[in-house]
Amino acid sequence: MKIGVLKESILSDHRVCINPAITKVLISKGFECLVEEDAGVGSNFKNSDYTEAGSSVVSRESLFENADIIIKINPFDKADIALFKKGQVVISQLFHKSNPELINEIASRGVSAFSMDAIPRISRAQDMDILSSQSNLAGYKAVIVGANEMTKIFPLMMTAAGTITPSRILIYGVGVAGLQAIATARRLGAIVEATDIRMETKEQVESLGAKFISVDNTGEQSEGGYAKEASEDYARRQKEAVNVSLFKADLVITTALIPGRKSPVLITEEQVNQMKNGAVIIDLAASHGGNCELSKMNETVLHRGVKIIGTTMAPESVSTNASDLYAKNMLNFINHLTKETQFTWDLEDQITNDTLIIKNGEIRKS
Amino acid sequence: MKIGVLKESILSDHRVCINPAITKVLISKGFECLVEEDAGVGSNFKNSDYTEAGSSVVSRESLFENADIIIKINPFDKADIALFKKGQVVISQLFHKSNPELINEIASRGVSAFSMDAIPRISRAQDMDILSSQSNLAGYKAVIVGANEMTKIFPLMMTAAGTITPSRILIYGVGVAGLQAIATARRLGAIVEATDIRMETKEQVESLGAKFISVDNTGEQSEGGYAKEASEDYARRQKEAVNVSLFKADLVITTALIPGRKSPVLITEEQVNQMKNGAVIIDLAASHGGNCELSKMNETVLHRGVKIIGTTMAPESVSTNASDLYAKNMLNFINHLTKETQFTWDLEDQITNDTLIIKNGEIRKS
Amino acid sequence: MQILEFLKDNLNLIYILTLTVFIGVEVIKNIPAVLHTPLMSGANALSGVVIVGAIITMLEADPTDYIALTLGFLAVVLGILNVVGGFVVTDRMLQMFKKKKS
Amino acid sequence: MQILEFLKDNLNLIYILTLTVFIGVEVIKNIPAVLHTPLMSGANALSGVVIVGAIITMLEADPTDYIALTLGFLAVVLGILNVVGGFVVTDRMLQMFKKKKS
Amino acid sequence: MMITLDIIYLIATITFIYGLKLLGHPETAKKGNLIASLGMGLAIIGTIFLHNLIIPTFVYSLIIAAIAVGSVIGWLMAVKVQMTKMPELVSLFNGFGGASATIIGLVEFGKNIGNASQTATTMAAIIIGSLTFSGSVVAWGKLNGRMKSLIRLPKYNLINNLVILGLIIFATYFVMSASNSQMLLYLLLIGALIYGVLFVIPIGGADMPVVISLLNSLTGIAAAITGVLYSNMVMIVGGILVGSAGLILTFAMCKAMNRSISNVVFGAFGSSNAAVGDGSQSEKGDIRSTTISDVAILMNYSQRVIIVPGYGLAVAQAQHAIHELEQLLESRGVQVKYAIHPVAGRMPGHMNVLLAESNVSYDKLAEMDDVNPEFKNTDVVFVVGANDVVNPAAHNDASSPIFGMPILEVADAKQIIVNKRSMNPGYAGIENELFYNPKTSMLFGDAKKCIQELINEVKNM
Amino acid sequence: MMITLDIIYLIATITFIYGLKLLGHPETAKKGNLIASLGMGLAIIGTIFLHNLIIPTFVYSLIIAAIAVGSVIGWLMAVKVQMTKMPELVSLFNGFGGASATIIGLVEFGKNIGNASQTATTMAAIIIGSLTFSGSVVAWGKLNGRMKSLIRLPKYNLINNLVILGLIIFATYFVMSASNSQMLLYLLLIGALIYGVLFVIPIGGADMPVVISLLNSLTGIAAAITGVLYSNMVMIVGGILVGSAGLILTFAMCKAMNRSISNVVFGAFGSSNAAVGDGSQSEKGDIRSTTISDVAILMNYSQRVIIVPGYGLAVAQAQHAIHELEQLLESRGVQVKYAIHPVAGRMPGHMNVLLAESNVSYDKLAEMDDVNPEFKNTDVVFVVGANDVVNPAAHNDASSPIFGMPILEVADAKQIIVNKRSMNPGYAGIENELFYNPKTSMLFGDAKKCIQELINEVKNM
Ligand SMILES: NC(=O)c1ccc[n+]([C@@H]2O[C@H](COP(=O)([O-])OP(=O)(O)OC[C@H]3O[C@@H](n4cnc5c(N)ncnc54)[C@H](OP(=O)(O)O)[C@@H]3O)[C@@H](O)[C@H]2O)c1
Ligand SMILES: NC(=O)c1ccc[n+]([C@@H]2O[C@H](COP(=O)([O-])OP(=O)(O)OC[C@H]3O[C@@H](n4cnc5c(N)ncnc54)[C@H](OP(=O)(O)O)[C@@H]3O)[C@@H](O)[C@H]2O)c1
Ligand SMILES: NC(=O)c1ccc[n+]([C@@H]2O[C@H](COP(=O)([O-])OP(=O)(O)OC[C@H]3O[C@@H](n4cnc5c(N)ncnc54)[C@H](O)[C@@H]3O)[C@@H](O)[C@H]2O)c1
Ligand SMILES: NC(=O)c1ccc[n+]([C@@H]2O[C@H](COP(=O)([O-])OP(=O)(O)OC[C@H]3O[C@@H](n4cnc5c(N)ncnc54)[C@H](O)[C@@H]3O)[C@@H](O)[C@H]2O)c1
Repeated sequence: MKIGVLKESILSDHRVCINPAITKVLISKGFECLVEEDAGVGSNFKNSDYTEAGSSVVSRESLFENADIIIKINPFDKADIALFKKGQVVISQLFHKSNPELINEIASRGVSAFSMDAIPRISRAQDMDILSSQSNLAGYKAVIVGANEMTKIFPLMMTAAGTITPSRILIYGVGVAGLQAIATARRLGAIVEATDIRMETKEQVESLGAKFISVDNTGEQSEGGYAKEASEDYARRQKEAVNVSLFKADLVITTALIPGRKSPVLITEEQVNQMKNGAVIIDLAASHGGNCELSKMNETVLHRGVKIIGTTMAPESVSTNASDLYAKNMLNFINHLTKETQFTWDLEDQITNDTLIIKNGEIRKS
Repeated sequence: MKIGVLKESILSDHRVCINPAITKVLISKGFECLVEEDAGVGSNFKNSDYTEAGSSVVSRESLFENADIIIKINPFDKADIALFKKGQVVISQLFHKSNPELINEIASRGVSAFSMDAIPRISRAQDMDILSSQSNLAGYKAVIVGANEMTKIFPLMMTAAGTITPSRILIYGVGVAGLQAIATARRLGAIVEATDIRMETKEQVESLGAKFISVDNTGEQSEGGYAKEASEDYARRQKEAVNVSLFKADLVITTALIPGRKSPVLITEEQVNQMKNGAVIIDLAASHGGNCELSKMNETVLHRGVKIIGTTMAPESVSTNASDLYAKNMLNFINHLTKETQFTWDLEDQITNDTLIIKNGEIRKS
Repeated sequence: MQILEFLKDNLNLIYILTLTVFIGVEVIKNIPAVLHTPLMSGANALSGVVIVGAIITMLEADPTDYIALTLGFLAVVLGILNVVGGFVVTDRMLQMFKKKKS
Repeated sequence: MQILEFLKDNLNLIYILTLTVFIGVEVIKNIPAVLHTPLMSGANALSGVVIVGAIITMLEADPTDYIALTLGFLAVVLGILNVVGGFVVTDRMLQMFKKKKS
Repeated sequence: MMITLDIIYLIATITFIYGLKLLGHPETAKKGNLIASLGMGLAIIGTIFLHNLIIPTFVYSLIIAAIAVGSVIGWLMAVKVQMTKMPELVSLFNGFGGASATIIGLVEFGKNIGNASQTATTMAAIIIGSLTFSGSVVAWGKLNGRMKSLIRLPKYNLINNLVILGLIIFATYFVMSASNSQMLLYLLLIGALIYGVLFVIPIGGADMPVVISLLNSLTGIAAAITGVLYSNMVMIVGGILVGSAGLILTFAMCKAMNRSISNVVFGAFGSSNAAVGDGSQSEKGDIRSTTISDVAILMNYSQRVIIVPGYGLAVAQAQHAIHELEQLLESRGVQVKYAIHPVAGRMPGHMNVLLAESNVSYDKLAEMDDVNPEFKNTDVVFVVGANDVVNPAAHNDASSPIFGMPILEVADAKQIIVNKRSMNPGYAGIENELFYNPKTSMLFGDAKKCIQELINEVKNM
Repeated sequence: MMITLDIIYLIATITFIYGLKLLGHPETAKKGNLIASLGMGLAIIGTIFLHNLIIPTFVYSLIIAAIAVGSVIGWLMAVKVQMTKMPELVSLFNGFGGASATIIGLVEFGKNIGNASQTATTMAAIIIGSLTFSGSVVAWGKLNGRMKSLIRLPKYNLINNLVILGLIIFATYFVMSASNSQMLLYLLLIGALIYGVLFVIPIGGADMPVVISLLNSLTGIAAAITGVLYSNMVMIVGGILVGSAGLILTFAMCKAMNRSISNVVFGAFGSSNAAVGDGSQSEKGDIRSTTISDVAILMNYSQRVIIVPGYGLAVAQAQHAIHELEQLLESRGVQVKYAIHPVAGRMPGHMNVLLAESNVSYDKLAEMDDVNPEFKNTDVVFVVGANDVVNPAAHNDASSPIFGMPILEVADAKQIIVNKRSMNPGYAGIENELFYNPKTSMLFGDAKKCIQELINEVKNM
């Protein structure tokens, strides 16, 4: 079986879905690896690193021509799909629930498609869970970006030239990204507060030494560890509880997502108006509509002295590590799907079943 | 006495030499404050903040017309000097030793000029010491910038998708900036090593939990806490001792300065060639010629996969805090020079004597 | 009254008892739990001090009183069993507190 | 030999002495240094137990032996001084270990 | 030369006291045992040779023979016994001591008829000695499984109290009547033997150590009483010493087992296991809970310790404490490392962040795959606030939500200590069989508190 | 009813032992003192009223009068004395006890002529009692300054040893000769008195507490000897108890003062100050060095403690330890905060970085200007590894390199504890007068080690 590693086509995404070290593992298992030219450059992997690991570095055309399995991080774009050949297996994030068109197009090419974002959050799938591995880095990087954008430093410092008060950081949504953001901001010495609709996160926040802002959440539910959409009443209570902190915050990081839905609006324009001059908001939910009303994906909006940065670019920019982890997830996933380089198509298995969106051109999930 | 607060003319410098809080103190002491329009914007101080504190926000022309004392952070530029009036007192960093032309020009305007960078490093002057207060922030910010530029994260993380090894940071020169850089990088979880020509810094480095790379420095001397120029022999020994770490480093921060001299070249092109693909060098000595042969002031040079960032912009970008500290230093300095708003011209005093470069058009130091 | 008399006659003994109880208590309290068993075992060996009485019984027995001698013999055997066995077992238990060499 | 005789006659006493010394040692060792002075003071008060002897001297003195009575009187006064003064001073020293209220 | 013997007895007494004292510290315990045994040897030899009676050689031979026989047998038994069977052997030896006291009492009885106080003393020696004997034998039988662990007559408490009351009344009457009836004497003996049996049979196997300690204390008292018979100081002081020390030890053992003292005194032993754990014990096996000092000694005398941190360590914010413990153990020559499971905690790298905060060296953190083969050479694994990541259900139980997740194979280690607050499950919400593993002991309590106490305990060693 | 008295004595003896035991812990010390005093009261009352002699009323009245007079005087003296003068008062009281024993010996002497062992006992009481008396009075005089602190005859050691030897030989001869000479008796008395004086005068004031403790131990022995005279158990046991406890205490005090025991035994006291500090002491005043347990008790019983961290804390990497200490003290109800000097350490914010690492709450960090007025309400300032930032030379000494630098005004606090490794200067390279301040005590040692030991000590209280 030949695995084709595509270069990401989104310019701001510097990752690559397989790193040289993992190609080596795959090759030792009997796969062949075809890597698109310069696929690893953004992650500081040279073409020579791949060839030294035993892969062939090939042109895009030759890759689509020869590969049995084609892999990528971001959803395939039109140009990719056009080159698919019947019978190929393609793997990437497909976001099938919100992208029916894309799914139809891929299906029409007669390929089988697995979606990495559909991997269920069960214990044995933890090592394939790209959401966790990438969100984690996003949490870290969001803090670094915030620290870089701010005109203040994080820690308290009592110096001969006066005392610098510590920055106050507020984090909305304490999933994987939120937790890592808390940990990183705490390390740098900021005063960190966080809030989440799921009350079980209180203990987790405190286990990282930060303060949890409790919002009475009677009536709200969660589902398999994920939050469901919050009621309007909850949103109002949340604002009341959090505003004091929000208006004092120097940096706000929002990570609140609801799987398969538009992300909830947690910070309205009216709230932004009352924030500190010079405050920064990093909205990691921007790609799903944003947790801040004013945020725009991949843009920095300046509103009345507040900088609002809409991004998911966080993990993409720590591309070396992000690619390493993604590659390991991908390896584990491929290992799970195959036996001696052949796909097993074991649809009894929850992971296979959940992720196999298209089988030989037939759409299984939508 | 009217103090005129100029806006910095260098675009990348977002600081201002007096913040609203300090103008308030000055006013309570009997001074009047004239602040140039939008002087504080880069540090997130609004004009209204100044007026609320009791200052007048005025145009540039009116400032030069009315102020008795004119203050600024960076050396006055030609446009400023042209507007000086005889008898005014002007205060900024003048770097008189390396800028004889500038001094002549200023002197020709018949003003008195104090230079902030000439404040002696004695205990009672610590609260006016802008070098310390700004270098400190530079050390912090250099790490943040480095973390932002890198494609790796700092800390060790053992995750389901594999282990991320910690980044290795190497710091040249352990003055104020170097120490704060060590502290900040350590907080973020990196493995930090540092070296300095002054052996007493070993204990200081270790007091921050980092590793000191000792270079046999027999024959080298320091002078009043500052390093003197190193011999060629030392440079060779230093390379030998440090290269192992340099070639493994993910981030290198150089801060080695010798007062009044071109900064020593510590990293040659040949050494850069052997560094890791994706490594980042932040050269805080760039404005004095740079510790890395390849660095260019205010530019990012990409050399064989290594990013070399030449900058002093570090403190300027955490402008709120930098301005706060600078303002406090300035306040303490003005307090020291004056009694009931009048200059005392006490030339017996070491601080006054060292900093008064021009008295009524007469050059005292060069 | 008899008891009071007895007390009076044995005043020294009573002081000795009191002081010994104090020492016993003072010496044992605050010992770590892992030592409970070895200590119990050591104390057990010490309670074999009854052997001294057994020997005296034999020494004082009429050499022709075979019953007394037999009983005394038995008492000595049992007593010394308690003593020797007790100390040796204790010693073995305490092996585990030897610092292992790597 | 006389000494051995003496020992034999006073065997109980010797046991009592031995045991008491053990207790004295056991009770005092490992006390914090700040308690040294109060403890010294407390022990000093206890050494005033000699008062008991002084009282006995007076009780046993011939009521007409004025010298003995006078000496006894002095001994009692000195002894009780030691006792009362000792305990009260100790108590005052120990005031400083009362937890201050805020 | 009786005075020499007195001096010898004095010395022996001192060795007893000093030896017992040394026995109370792990470092000096062996020495204490040795010193006490030397004192004992001195007392025995002195007793045999230093007296002013005229003794026929054959009596001497008999005595020496008795001592030789007993010593050899005792030594052999003690040396041959397996480590795990030691407590029952101690019980047996203790019984022998009691029997010895009984026999002495029987022999002396005849000599003292008419002297009320002597008779009373003899009687006390017989009663206490024989009940100790029978009780100890029963305890021994229970521990080595020769006897069913728990036999309870209806109203056994009441019966027992009546029996002992009867015995005392009977003995008092005996003394008062100044009788010399051998028959009555043997009746008393039999009564005491029966009481000893009745006293021990209702008590569960787990409580046996407490019972043995109590019986041991009684043997000491029996020895002291016998000593009074001969005005023999070493017996009196030695016996009382064992009596008081044994009683305090009994209380200490109760406390360590979380049993109240009244439980013991009023015969309400036997309510078998400590009140920890939920109802499912019977299926899964027993939970062994352990104490701070046990864990401290275990760790201090280990060569290799691996710490497995989990989410609970973060909740307890015990990162600084665990680092201190690690350093302390290292300073004692113990090799310590941390085994980091990839999903320990609640976010990727949670343990790394946590331990970095307290400056744990990166070199001490081992990844799961590297450390798993090392467990089998590990003396102690200390699992702190971790649960799912060491749950063997991930291998064994296909129906469990964590099935298929790789885990840290701590069960390979020689001993496992698990510190958590309760038997509550972790994130996955499932039970953990590891806790029922015979090699596992549970240290219940908040991680920070427990670790800090551990540090203190280790420091005092 | 003498038996009742015996029981009372037994009870009193027990209260002595138990009281002394309780005196060994800060929490129970007061109670221990009370219990022992109750026992003593009981013994005194019992002695007066429970005997079978026929005593004329006027003797009773005399006894009661003596007790009343002595009690009132003793009580007044004890209540009136200033805190700082207590040790000398203790010495005086102790001397009275010795005098009392001497007098008893003198009175008893006449009654026992011819009985060698009684005479020997009496003699011992007189010698020990009187040397204790004279020695204690000298110690008292020295401590309250009535006597020059240090008087040394040439070869005083030799002379002293000769005198005591002479006394012993003289006393032995006396006993052997069965003489009844009052003159010789008074000669002995005077000799012993002189020896007491000779023994104490060469010893320096700083060592007086050790001497008092030693003399105290001797008074106990004198009491015990007197007890032997009357076969009085409470005196014997009580006296020996004080004798042995006092001796151990003497050793403990030597150890706490870093003096070897042989120093004490062989009369080589007096080499005045401990060997800490450089030559400049005489000019600057004395350095008082203190111990871990003193500091622990001081802090534990304070209300407000301020910690002043400096560069040394960073060098020692003691940030985790200091945080633990802070939390521990807070848990004991002590208010703790940190005073952060703006240039403490070697970089701006050094202390902030350091303390943040161990998670010290930001609320606990006080800036210099805010905290300076608070020092005067502070019980203890704990200066850890800081030097220049608390150096009053910044105010006082215009020639010093730090002149004009603002400092933390720790000298306003009630007590100052400075922890550093030596008398070495800090960054500025200058001496620090604060260390010679009478309110300052130095705790020498590595900060981490010291703080960890402090934590242990506080925990045990
Ligand atoms: N790492 C990740 O990215 C991630 C993310 C989400 C979920 N998870 C899941 O989280 C679990 C992690 O496993 P784990 O073993 O670390 O944790 P765990 O299975 O959740 O167990 C933690 C244990 O710590 C104990 N505990 C809590 N507070 C304590 C305290 N103060 N002192 C002492 N013990 C305390 C609890 O027992 P008591 O209540 O009895 O004390 C609990 O059983 C896995 O199931 C993993 O799949 C991991
Ligand atoms: N903050 C800044 O930006 C900065 C920068 C440069 C210079 N400075 C200067 O540095 C000084 C700072 O004052 P400071 O009071 O913090 O420090 P310091 O005056 O340098 O005193 C530190 C003291 O800590 C003790 N010490 C060192 N290691 C120790 C250990 N392991 N355990 C216990 N004690 C230890 C040393 O005494 P022993 O050797 O006797 O133990 C030393 O006297 C000021 O003079 C300041 O002007 C500050
Ligand atoms: N057991 C496993 O295998 C495993 C693996 C990884 C993650 N997880 C768990 O899954 C959960 C989800 O993690 P994630 O990072 O994917 O979450 P996510 O990205 O889906 O959401 C981020 C956070 O936003 C919160 N949120 C949603 N709506 C909100 C609102 N209106 N207000 C405030 N907060 C809101 C959510 O509760 C969630 O905590 C976490 O608890 C994580 O620990 C489990
Ligand atoms: N007491 C005070 O008032 C006070 C105040 C501030 C700073 N200081 C001290 O002043 C000293 C200088 O601090 P700074 O930040 O201004 O230093 P700097 O900016 O002048 O130099 C930075 C560092 O580079 C080092 N360096 C120079 N040449 C080198 C070479 N060839 N190789 C390696 N390292 C080299 C220097 O030793 C110095 O440590 C520090 O020790 C600082 O603690 C004292």
